[in-house]
Amino acid sequence: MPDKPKIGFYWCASCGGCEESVVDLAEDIVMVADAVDIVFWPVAMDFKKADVEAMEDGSILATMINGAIRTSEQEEMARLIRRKSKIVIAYGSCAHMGGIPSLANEFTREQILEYMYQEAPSVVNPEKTRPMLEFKHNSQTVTLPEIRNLVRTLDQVIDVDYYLPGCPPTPKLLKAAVLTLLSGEYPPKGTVLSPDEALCEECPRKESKPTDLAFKHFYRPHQILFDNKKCLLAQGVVCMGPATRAGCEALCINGNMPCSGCFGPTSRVRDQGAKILSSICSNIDPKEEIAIDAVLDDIPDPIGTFYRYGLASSLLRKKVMED
Amino acid sequence: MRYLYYPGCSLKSTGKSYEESLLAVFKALKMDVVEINDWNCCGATAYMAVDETKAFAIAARNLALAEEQFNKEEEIHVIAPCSACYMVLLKTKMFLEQNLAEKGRIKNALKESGLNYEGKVKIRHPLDVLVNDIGVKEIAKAVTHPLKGVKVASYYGCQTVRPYSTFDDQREPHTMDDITAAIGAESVDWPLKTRCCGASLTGTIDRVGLPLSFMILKEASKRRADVVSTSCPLCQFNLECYQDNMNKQFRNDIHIGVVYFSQLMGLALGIDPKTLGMNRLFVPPENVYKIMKGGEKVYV
Amino acid sequence: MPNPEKKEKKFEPKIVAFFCNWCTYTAADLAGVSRLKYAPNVRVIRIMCSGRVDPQFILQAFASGADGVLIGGCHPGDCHYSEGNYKMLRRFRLLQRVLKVLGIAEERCRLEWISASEGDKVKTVINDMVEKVRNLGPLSIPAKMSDIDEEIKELEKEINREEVPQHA
Amino acid sequence: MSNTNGNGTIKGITPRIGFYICHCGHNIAAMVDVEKVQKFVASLPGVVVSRDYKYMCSDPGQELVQKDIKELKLNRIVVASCSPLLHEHTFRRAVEKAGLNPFFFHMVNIRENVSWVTDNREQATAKANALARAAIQRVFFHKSLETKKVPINPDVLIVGGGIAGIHAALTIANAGKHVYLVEREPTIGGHMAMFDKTFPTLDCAACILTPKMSSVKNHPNITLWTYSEVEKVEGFVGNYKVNIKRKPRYVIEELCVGCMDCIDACIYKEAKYPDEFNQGLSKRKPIYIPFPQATPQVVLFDPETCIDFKSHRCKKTCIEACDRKAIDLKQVPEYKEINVGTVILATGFKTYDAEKSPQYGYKKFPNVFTSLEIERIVNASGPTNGEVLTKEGNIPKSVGIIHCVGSRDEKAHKWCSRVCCMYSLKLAHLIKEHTGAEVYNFYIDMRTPGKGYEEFYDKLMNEGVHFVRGRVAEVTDWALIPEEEHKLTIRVEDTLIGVVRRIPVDMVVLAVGMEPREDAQDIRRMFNISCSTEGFFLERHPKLAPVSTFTDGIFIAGGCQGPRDIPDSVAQAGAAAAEALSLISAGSIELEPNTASIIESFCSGCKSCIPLCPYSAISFNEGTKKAVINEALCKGCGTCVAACPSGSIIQNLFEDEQIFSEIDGLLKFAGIELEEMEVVNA
Repeated sequence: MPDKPKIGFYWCASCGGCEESVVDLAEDIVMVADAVDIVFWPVAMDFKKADVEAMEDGSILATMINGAIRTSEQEEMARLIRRKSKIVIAYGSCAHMGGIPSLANEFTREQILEYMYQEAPSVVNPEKTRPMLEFKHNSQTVTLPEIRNLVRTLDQVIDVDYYLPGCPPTPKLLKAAVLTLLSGEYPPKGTVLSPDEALCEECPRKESKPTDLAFKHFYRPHQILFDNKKCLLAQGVVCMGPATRAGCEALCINGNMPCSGCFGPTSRVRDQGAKILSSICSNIDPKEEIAIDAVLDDIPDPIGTFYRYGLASSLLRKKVMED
Repeated sequence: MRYLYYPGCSLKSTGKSYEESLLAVFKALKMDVVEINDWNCCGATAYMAVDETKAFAIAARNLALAEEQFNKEEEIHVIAPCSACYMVLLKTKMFLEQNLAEKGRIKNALKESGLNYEGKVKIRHPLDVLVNDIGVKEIAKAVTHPLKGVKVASYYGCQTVRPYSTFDDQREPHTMDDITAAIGAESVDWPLKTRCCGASLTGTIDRVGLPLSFMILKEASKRRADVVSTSCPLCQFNLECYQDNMNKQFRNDIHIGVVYFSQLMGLALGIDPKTLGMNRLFVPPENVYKIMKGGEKVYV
Repeated sequence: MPNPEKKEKKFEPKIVAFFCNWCTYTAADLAGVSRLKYAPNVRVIRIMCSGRVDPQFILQAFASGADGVLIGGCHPGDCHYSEGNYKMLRRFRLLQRVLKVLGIAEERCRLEWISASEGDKVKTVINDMVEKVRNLGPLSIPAKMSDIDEEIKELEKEINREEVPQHA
Repeated sequence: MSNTNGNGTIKGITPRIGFYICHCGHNIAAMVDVEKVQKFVASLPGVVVSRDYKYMCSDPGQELVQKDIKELKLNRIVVASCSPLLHEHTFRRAVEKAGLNPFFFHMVNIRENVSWVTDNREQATAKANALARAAIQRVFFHKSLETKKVPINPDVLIVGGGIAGIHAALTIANAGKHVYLVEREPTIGGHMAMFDKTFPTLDCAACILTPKMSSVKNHPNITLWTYSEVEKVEGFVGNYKVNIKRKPRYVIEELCVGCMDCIDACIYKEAKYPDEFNQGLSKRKPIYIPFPQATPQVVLFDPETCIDFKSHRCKKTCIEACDRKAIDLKQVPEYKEINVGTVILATGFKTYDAEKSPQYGYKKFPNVFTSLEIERIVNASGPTNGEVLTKEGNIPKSVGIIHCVGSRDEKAHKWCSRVCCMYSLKLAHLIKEHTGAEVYNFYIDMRTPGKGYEEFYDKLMNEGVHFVRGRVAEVTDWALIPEEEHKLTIRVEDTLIGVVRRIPVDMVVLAVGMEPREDAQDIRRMFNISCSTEGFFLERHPKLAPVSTFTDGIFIAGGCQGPRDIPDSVAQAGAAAAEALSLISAGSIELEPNTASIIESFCSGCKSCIPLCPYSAISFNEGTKKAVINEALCKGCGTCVAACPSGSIIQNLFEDEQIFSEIDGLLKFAGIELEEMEVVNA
């Protein structure tokens, strides 16, 4: 079937959820499989790097890469795929914004390695052995990819054409994206393939949101029992919905959990965390510094709350190391 | 609150009775006061005119010592009873706050001797501490022998309230009068509270210095003060020790006790006059004793 | 890459300031009219109200190379728009916590209330902040990020090198 | 950096920018190397022309811009000169005249923000470069905007019924516009009503003031509310809504004719409470009228001293005495709400509290008086019927007048109060006239600038009044010689003969200075204006807009703006009235188009912005489920813009993109500007 457009899937620093989401297409996957020729999908089928290298440059119509870029190998594969694909789609929050892996940018590589290989409670490593990048044995050389200093989004490493947001993207969005690709009518480069307005727009609890929030307390999900009809912000729960792109059809809210922001900001916002911070803080009730601080104490982990999926794509990208 | 005490040279010599009475009063008021270890000259005298930086460095050493001794305290309160010490230490602190470059030099100099100065020190005059920290109410409560009927002329002199001090009004100070009232005595309303006593001129050019002291004592007598109360070792010395010279020179008959305010406080708190160093006085405040003992004179 | 020669020079902090039109900007004008001399390191952006300061602006300034960010608004109760300064204060309190986690010292981001009459305060605040930031040293996020990003440029160069003969 | 002159493009925008840097004579050029900046900017992308000029705000400077707009087809203009608060409007108008939308203009402040505050030419130039670069980058994103006009309500509120308020009220009322004059005290007249004569003409103050006071009372266009205070102000130029509290007098104003029968009938036969109008030097009853010419002529009760208010057990003889049934002891405060277009604040001043300078012995020695007390004492209708007597009842043989009490004093106020020299001369004349005493004036400098003022000083010297140049050290009862016994001795260094003098006198007059009223800060907050460092209301520009404030439609006049005498207060009141009338006569005012708007298609309807608006300009459209901004109500603070979590609100003139590019431009070459400039100049 040489006429069918070629499609690829690849994963980098990810949990596998994005791969699952492809399978979540359910019966629609048959439609996709019929319409395209999947030429590369390491999770589902046995492909080798060499197979890809052997392909002609630009011969794949589109590859969807999920996961953040953490290692040299991921970077190398991303560059290879970029060369082979006409269109690269950053698939899911990690490729789009760094995702949960990019919370590691709160720490240095050394801090992480030290914890992983020495300090974690489950580790016994008195010799402080660390993985080696290169090991020579009997004139053979074995190499391991290098962990980079920083978790990066896909577009910080290669040119990205489109973004499918979400942790993971919903089957509906994936299907729409595939249909768009097949239609040949491509949106402008850089488009995030999801509605460009905030989640409140499609939130079933929109009606229950009061005008004046005047926060006096914030609660984390385990601290209170939610009313399952009422706006979560109105209940004092930090919901990222107002600062997060719509498109998921409020899946988490329907599951009675606050939005945690996986779809990222709208196109008009440079830093999702800063925006929700601005919005929520402006609506805090007290005026005195001490009282404000007391309310803010209810948000013990602001980075984890506001930048859960996007520290790598935030304006500061990582913890700054002072000289 | 804990306090550090910076005596300076006078309180160990001519002003010994100031130290004796003040420490006795502090003790009676259950105040926690410790002397600064290894303190040195405050830098009053001629230093300032010779080399400012060195003079400030010398003074700053005392502040650094205070910080070392009370290193756990957020704010360190140093009591400097001698007006000259008080003024110079206050001036040093302000100078260091305002001249960052000089502060750097002086900090480096202090570092040479293993000291550091952060700026946590507050320089306090005992009048300030007694009125603003302890409070006249507490003092009044502790009084056992109120000096009822004693008329006191409070004499502050110059450096207690000028030019850097802020705890009292510079032209119409009242803290010593507040204490006078608290110990049951009566304040004389007079306009010479901060007039110059002659300072070092009395010892050097006495034709300039003596009249200044004389006018103060004369007005105090004229306003029927039984005793002049002071807060400065030099004022006390000038006003008390030259009374014979004044009488000779101005053909007068001045004879009035000049004591430290802390000595009057001590008497009211029931402390024995000897503990208060009153045996060292040249002109014992006889009227005070008389009034206290209902006319009977006390021999010390 | 940091230029070793430049390190010799005295570090001059770069501070971006957001001054509200009604109080702090007017106070800065007053400082000018009064010919008060202060450190030249602060560059002012005029906004109508400190409530307009989007935390994104502050982060962008740091990301673009500012060593410090100063926000000047009207004193509490004095806001020309009644409460914009309180909104800014609340954002600022949380933003400081975010900055702290992300390694940016508290002294690098400062919120000050300066009324139209306090030309002198403009001078003292700026001088004080410049001194404090100078002591902290350069933040230079762009340089640091480009240093870190060198690690991905090498591979890119390598690939390009490999490719050149192919295309030739 | 690219050197693509005229071809700079950011995000697809290719503007044609003209940059102009002003020398401002030496004001800028002495500290900023304008030529360097000019050349530096010339090399920036998008810049078509870059020029420097001696005075950009002059006509030739503006014409330069206009010519370039036409000939070089410029569509963005950046001028680097003084503060935009000063000349932004000038340049916008110039740009508009050349046919370009005025909001394509941006101003860089390199005078107040750079040349005047920097002492290093190199650093100043580098800073100017950075600011200019930021502006160039910013104007890429400027847009064409329309200004909005709002109508001006022709009614005017005047706060304060002293001479300034009175004069402004009459001027506006005579022009046919309606005035609400609100005065806190029970009568209008202010400080001037307390004075005996006015300098230098020695007109009787009452003779010239009282006709104006009754004109106010009788003017059909003036609503006079005395004993009333402004409680709340909302709105903006053209449309202020003001709430006023009318305090109860316990006398129905409309019924009272001021016959004072009730006062005679008061059960207190003797007056026993200090009379405020006479500075407490005489007594009044609990029911009183402040002074004979008080306007309105209506009595009032002082509930603090009236027995009935305290014990409810008075025989209420006053009520019986009033045949017009004007007394109503159950009267409650009345609240009024009015709509006005403009406001004139003439809230006046306060005299310095002489007790704060204890060296002068006020309140300590009974024969030390303030000048205001002496004004009452020399007044024929004052507490002593014009007799100048010491507290012991004697005619003083010598009187000392101490100038600059509370003025020109680091420990009190640094400013000169401007009126004290002249009123001291006046009082010296009056005291001498009344008593024949030797009068001594102790002055630092005699300041008598004004028509006929110096001549008056000259006249006083010929009258034999003594003048001693020197700041008085103290007033003391410490007698050194018999002549000083039982007198007040003024100790002063006579700087003209270089001797410390001691001058014994019977009476001392302290020429107290003028300071802001205690509640000036509350008032300025209420009206949303600023105060200067001293605490007086801040004018928009000290020279060019002396009665305007930074809040449109609010004007200031008289002592609330700074120390001044009667002629100046009246002149200022006239100016403020003219400013208000000019707004009224224009009918409408153009507002800065810096309003915010919500892009409906982007708004998710999260409502985060709605409670943030201080003007309730944002509402939720239940039909579209989106928020909408009522542009007419928006004042352009931008708080909602900063807080919109999905970036769906934009503020004209302060769009995110504009500010981001300004931030970027400030830092882009940060640290390396100098090197770059050298390259440019090479």
